[in-house]
Amino acid sequence: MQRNHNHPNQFAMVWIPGINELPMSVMISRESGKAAFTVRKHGHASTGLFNVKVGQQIGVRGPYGNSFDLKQGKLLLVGGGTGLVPMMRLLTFLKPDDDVTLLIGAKSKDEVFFEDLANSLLDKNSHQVIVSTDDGTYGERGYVTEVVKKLVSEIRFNAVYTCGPEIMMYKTVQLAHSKGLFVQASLERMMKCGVGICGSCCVGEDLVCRDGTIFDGPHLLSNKEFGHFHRNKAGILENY
Amino acid sequence: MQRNHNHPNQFAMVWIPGINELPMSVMISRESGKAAFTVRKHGHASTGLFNVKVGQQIGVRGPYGNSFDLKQGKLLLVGGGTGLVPMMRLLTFLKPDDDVTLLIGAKSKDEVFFEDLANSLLDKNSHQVIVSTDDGTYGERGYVTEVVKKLVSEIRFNAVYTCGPEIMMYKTVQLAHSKGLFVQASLERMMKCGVGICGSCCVGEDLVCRDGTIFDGPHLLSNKEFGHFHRNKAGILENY
Amino acid sequence: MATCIGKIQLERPVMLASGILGISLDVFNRLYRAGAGAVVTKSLSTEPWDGYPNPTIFSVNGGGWINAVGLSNPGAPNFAKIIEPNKDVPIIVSLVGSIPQDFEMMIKEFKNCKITAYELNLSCPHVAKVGLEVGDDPELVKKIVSTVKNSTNVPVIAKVGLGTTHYLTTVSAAIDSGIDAITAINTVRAMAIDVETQRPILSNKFGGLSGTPIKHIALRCVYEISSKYDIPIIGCGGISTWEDAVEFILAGSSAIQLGSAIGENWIHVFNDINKGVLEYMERKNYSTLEEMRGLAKKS
Amino acid sequence: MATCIGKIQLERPVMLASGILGISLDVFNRLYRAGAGAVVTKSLSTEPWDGYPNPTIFSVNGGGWINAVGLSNPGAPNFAKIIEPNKDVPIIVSLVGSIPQDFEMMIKEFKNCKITAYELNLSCPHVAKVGLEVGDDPELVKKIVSTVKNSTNVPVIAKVGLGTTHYLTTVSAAIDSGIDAITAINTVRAMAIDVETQRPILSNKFGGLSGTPIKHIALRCVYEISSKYDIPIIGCGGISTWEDAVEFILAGSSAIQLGSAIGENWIHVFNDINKGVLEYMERKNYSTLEEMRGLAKKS
Ligand SMILES: Cc1cc2nc3c(=O)[nH]c(=O)nc-3n(C[C@H](O)[C@H](O)[C@H](O)COP(=O)(O)OP(=O)(O)OC[C@H]3O[C@@H](n4cnc5c(N)ncnc54)[C@H](O)[C@@H]3O)c2cc1C
Ligand SMILES: Cc1cc2nc3c(=O)[nH]c(=O)nc-3n(C[C@H](O)[C@H](O)[C@H](O)COP(=O)(O)OP(=O)(O)OC[C@H]3O[C@@H](n4cnc5c(N)ncnc54)[C@H](O)[C@@H]3O)c2cc1C
Ligand SMILES: Cc1cc2nc3c(=O)[nH]c(=O)nc-3n(C[C@H](O)[C@H](O)[C@H](O)COP(=O)(O)O)c2cc1C
Ligand SMILES: Cc1cc2nc3c(=O)[nH]c(=O)nc-3n(C[C@H](O)[C@H](O)[C@H](O)COP(=O)(O)O)c2cc1C
Ligand code: FES
Ligand code: FES
Repeated sequence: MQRNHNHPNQFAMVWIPGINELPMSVMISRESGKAAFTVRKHGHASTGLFNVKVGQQIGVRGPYGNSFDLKQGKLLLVGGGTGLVPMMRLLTFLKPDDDVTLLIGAKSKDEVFFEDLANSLLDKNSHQVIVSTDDGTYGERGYVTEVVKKLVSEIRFNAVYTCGPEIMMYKTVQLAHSKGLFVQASLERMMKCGVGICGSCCVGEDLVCRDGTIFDGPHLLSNKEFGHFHRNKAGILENY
Repeated sequence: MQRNHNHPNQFAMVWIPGINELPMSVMISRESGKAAFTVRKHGHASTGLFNVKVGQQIGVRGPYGNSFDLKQGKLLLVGGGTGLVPMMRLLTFLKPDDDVTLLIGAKSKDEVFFEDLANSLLDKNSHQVIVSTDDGTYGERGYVTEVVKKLVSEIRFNAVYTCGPEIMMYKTVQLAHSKGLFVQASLERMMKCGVGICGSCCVGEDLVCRDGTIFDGPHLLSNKEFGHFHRNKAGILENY
Repeated sequence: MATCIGKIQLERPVMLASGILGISLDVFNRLYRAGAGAVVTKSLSTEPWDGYPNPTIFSVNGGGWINAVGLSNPGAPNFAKIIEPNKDVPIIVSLVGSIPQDFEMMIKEFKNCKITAYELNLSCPHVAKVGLEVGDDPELVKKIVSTVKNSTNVPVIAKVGLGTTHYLTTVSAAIDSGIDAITAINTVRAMAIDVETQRPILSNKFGGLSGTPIKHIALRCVYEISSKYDIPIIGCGGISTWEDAVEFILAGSSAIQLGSAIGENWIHVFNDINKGVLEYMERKNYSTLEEMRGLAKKS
Repeated sequence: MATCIGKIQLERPVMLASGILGISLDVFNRLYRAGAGAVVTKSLSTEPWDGYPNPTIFSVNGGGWINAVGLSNPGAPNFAKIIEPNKDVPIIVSLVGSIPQDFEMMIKEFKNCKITAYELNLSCPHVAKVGLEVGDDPELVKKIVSTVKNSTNVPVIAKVGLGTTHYLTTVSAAIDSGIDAITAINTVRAMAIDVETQRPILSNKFGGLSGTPIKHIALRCVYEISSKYDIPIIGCGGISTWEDAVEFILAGSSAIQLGSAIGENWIHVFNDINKGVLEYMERKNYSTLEEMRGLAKKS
């Protein structure tokens, strides 16, 4: 896949032959000019992808989706789970003068990843990487959004970017927006086509694959479904 | 239609709605950047095209076909009937140093056209325009190929180009080739698709619309059908 | 730009085709604001359906899509609740089922909804026992259409496609049973194979081809139906420009639907087409769409 | 790269489809040198036919063609004389007719010709009384195939397409009467309208859609036939690259035909495909095409 350096955050539809096709964020790769994916072993499909052997072929279509609006200055990045993938890619687009705070949220110690990668990507910037685990087995104890709350009341960030579990993003967007900060979140929804025809990824009037995956905070807060509902495969609304 | 200045001689398929679609040579136009067609009122279709009113719409697809190989120096152009159209276009591609002889062949005086246009197109070149009519009502008397015969035995042309009735082209190619001159002819055949799939324009193993319409003399002389047969609408060979 | 499809009146002739983005009332409102004259919902069944696993969409080299979404939908009862608040948007509810009772039951669910028409999907080419398998059986088509016509006063449209029975037979059966209009056509059964892994790409193997590849096939179907029957037609298949829309109207359709074009030009396509058709009408001096409908049959 | 289509043996699997450039023996020789494994002639009738007036071809926006050449051909008797001198080229003679006697008469004309097979065109979508109108009548198909099989020892192929009768019914009728192979598919009935002059563009109004738009439709037909019947298949429709060729072989065809791609890539397309298929076979370690045929049906 061709990587387009002007577009931090994009996703692709990744086909695991005989198993499924899943939306996956485009991850940075050690090989320049190439892209990678980071998979969390979860259900049937992601496990199938996880088990793909070197040399075995997978299919990729895309990249699809829009990208974060890059601001400069003091930046806050809040990521959880595989939502860290777009955050890692975002780090590669920073300017040398940016002052970056990255928050990594996880349930517990063994689910923390990318901390070292983040520190090395940021080694030329003024930065801090803060990890928080729900059970306190590593870093700060408690929800990562508690750290967000504290930081946004102390620091006037030029931008806040978030990707991860929807409740985490919802709270982050609310907190940042309440302080008048520029904030964007990258949403996840059930995706079938990835190109804006099947409708399965809709959130209120927005289609995540086509209008997003990244939306501005104010727009999201006016969307009745954000933070509350997502749709299952049949398109029925389910609570978070 | 976009005119491509690098390709002297091309044809287009011209649709006269409700009547027919005909191959027509691309003619030079007074408006720069545009092309025109010159129609000879002949049968049903060309008369239909002839009668098209200003503002009435016709359809054009193309341009198709290859172009003459432009040589420099002493050039002989031999045209008859609507075969003069590509010759006129060719004149617009000449270099200032070219020394041009244009032969116009016609049955009789009232079928002579483009003589003035040719002279004005050639006014910056060393040139002569010779007209010959079969019945001698204008210019030289007799077949234009008699003039060709005389000229090629006197002058060592750098190239000979011809378009018109097949017998005229056949003799011209023979004469020029016998003197070892570079010679090219632009063929006409029944055309349906114009793009090399229907096969209706075939001459031996060549497809006029796709391999031509312009061919080199030696290649043509090795083609058993050139100068002898053409195919009718059903694809049956008919004698010239 | 207003048009009548028999008893159905629309302000604008271009609708959203069934199965495309048709899942929430908010989206319907957005599309209506974006210029759609009406929206057709995803085809609804009596129960919710998950549809097929991914891959459900294949992007055809050179344009168009093959989809085997598998008629995933929240089911008519759930969906009726979603659109109950609707006041403004002309909504056409698409229904899919195997027997007349399925349709009867679903129509009851919509008793509190403001609906412009029902569209019976007799032509989905990749789900067993519904869609084309129904459309291919003229006797069943007659029974379903009669039942539906007896269950509602809202106009009823039958959507046909290329199946194993000639689609004109289905059209004729639907007309005999009192159908109000015909939508032509649905996707065309197709498949794609991956040469590296040597398998069909879609999880269901077969899917339906839509978009530009089927435009000229759909156009001839509209022309054939309108040449043979006196029934309002909604043209559908591969429409993406105002020229396409005009072609379908000249061939005899009263309105058109589109889906795949949204994948390429996003929802701007509605206004682009509206604008183009309007300019064409002005240039050619038509004051109503009706004046140009079917003109290509005259020559 | 050699392939067997039942009793038909070819050195290379890619043939010229019927109706494309198929008019002179010189052209056949040239195509054979250019890499075609066989050439299928234009469909021949008992008498010469002029075909329809121009326009006979419409170039589809985005790829493909709609043609209504109208089966123009010099007639079987004239054509037999043209190919009598043939020694080297595997020629498949395509025949079109309305009744069994037409085919019987034509086959007699070719008694002095070296012919690899006959292909019965049961599927031209734009000429009345022949082609699809024959293919759509299974009883007539049976009679014609039986008659032809009794008239010659040369293998006989039936070419099918999407008509008003399900093409699998035609396939089944042909198999019942002893056909040796099936070519699938012919062009798909379609039309184009000019919005400025408001008329159908082709003089015949309707024509047949070929090229990339029909590729995935043709592919599913090959897959469906090979899943249901044990009969050699020649895939045809929209093939223009080696990947396309491989897809058709994986779907179950023993050989392929192409036509429209020549309009885009000229006759180099034969060698390009041969080269690509060969490289693919080497990469995947196949020594014969047969090893890969139908593999997509396994998954
Ligand atoms: C834009 C986007 C980017 C993503 N990026 C990554 C990534 O970089 N790494 C990663 O590991 N995961 C990523 N995901 C999540 C991933 O697509 C899967 O949802 C996840 O891997 C679980 O899939 P599963 O089938 O194994 O789980 P299952 O246990 O089978 O399913 C669990 C849940 O996964 C979700 N899911 C399943 N299929 C889909 C689908 N087609 N679209 C969306 N959600 C689905 C549903 O919520 C489902 O209930 C991303 C999702 C989206 C929408
Ligand atoms: C490459 C090419 C360029 C041409 N350029 C011009 C031009 O610039 N100006 C011009 O007036 N004419 C040109 N012609 C000839 C033109 O296409 C017509 O053949 C001619 O106008 C007579 O057509 P008709 O139908 O009126 O005559 P008819 O009397 O109906 O037919 C007479 C003869 O015209 C020829 N003809 C008819 N249809 C076709 C066809 N589709 N393709 C080829 N020949 C056909 C046949 O030999 C036919 O027997 C060109 C032809 C070719 C092949
Ligand atoms: C993803 C997708 C889902 C579809 N779902 C349905 C459906 O549920 N019901 C239906 O009648 N048609 C469905 N169709 C067919 C479309 O309504 C339409 O008939 C077809 O796509 C041709 O139009 P287009 O070329 O403009 O897309 C679907 C098409 C696509 C691409
Ligand atoms: C100009 C043209 C003429 C054709 N004539 C015939 C014909 O005479 N007999 C026939 O069986 N098929 C005919 N066909 C159909 C082709 O043989 C082939 O089935 C079809 O074009 C699909 O293949 P393609 O997409 O590779 O072109 C014709 C197709 C074209 C484009
Ligand atoms: S995934 Fe299909 S519309 Fe977004
Ligand atoms: S005109 Fe069709 S091949 Fe030349």
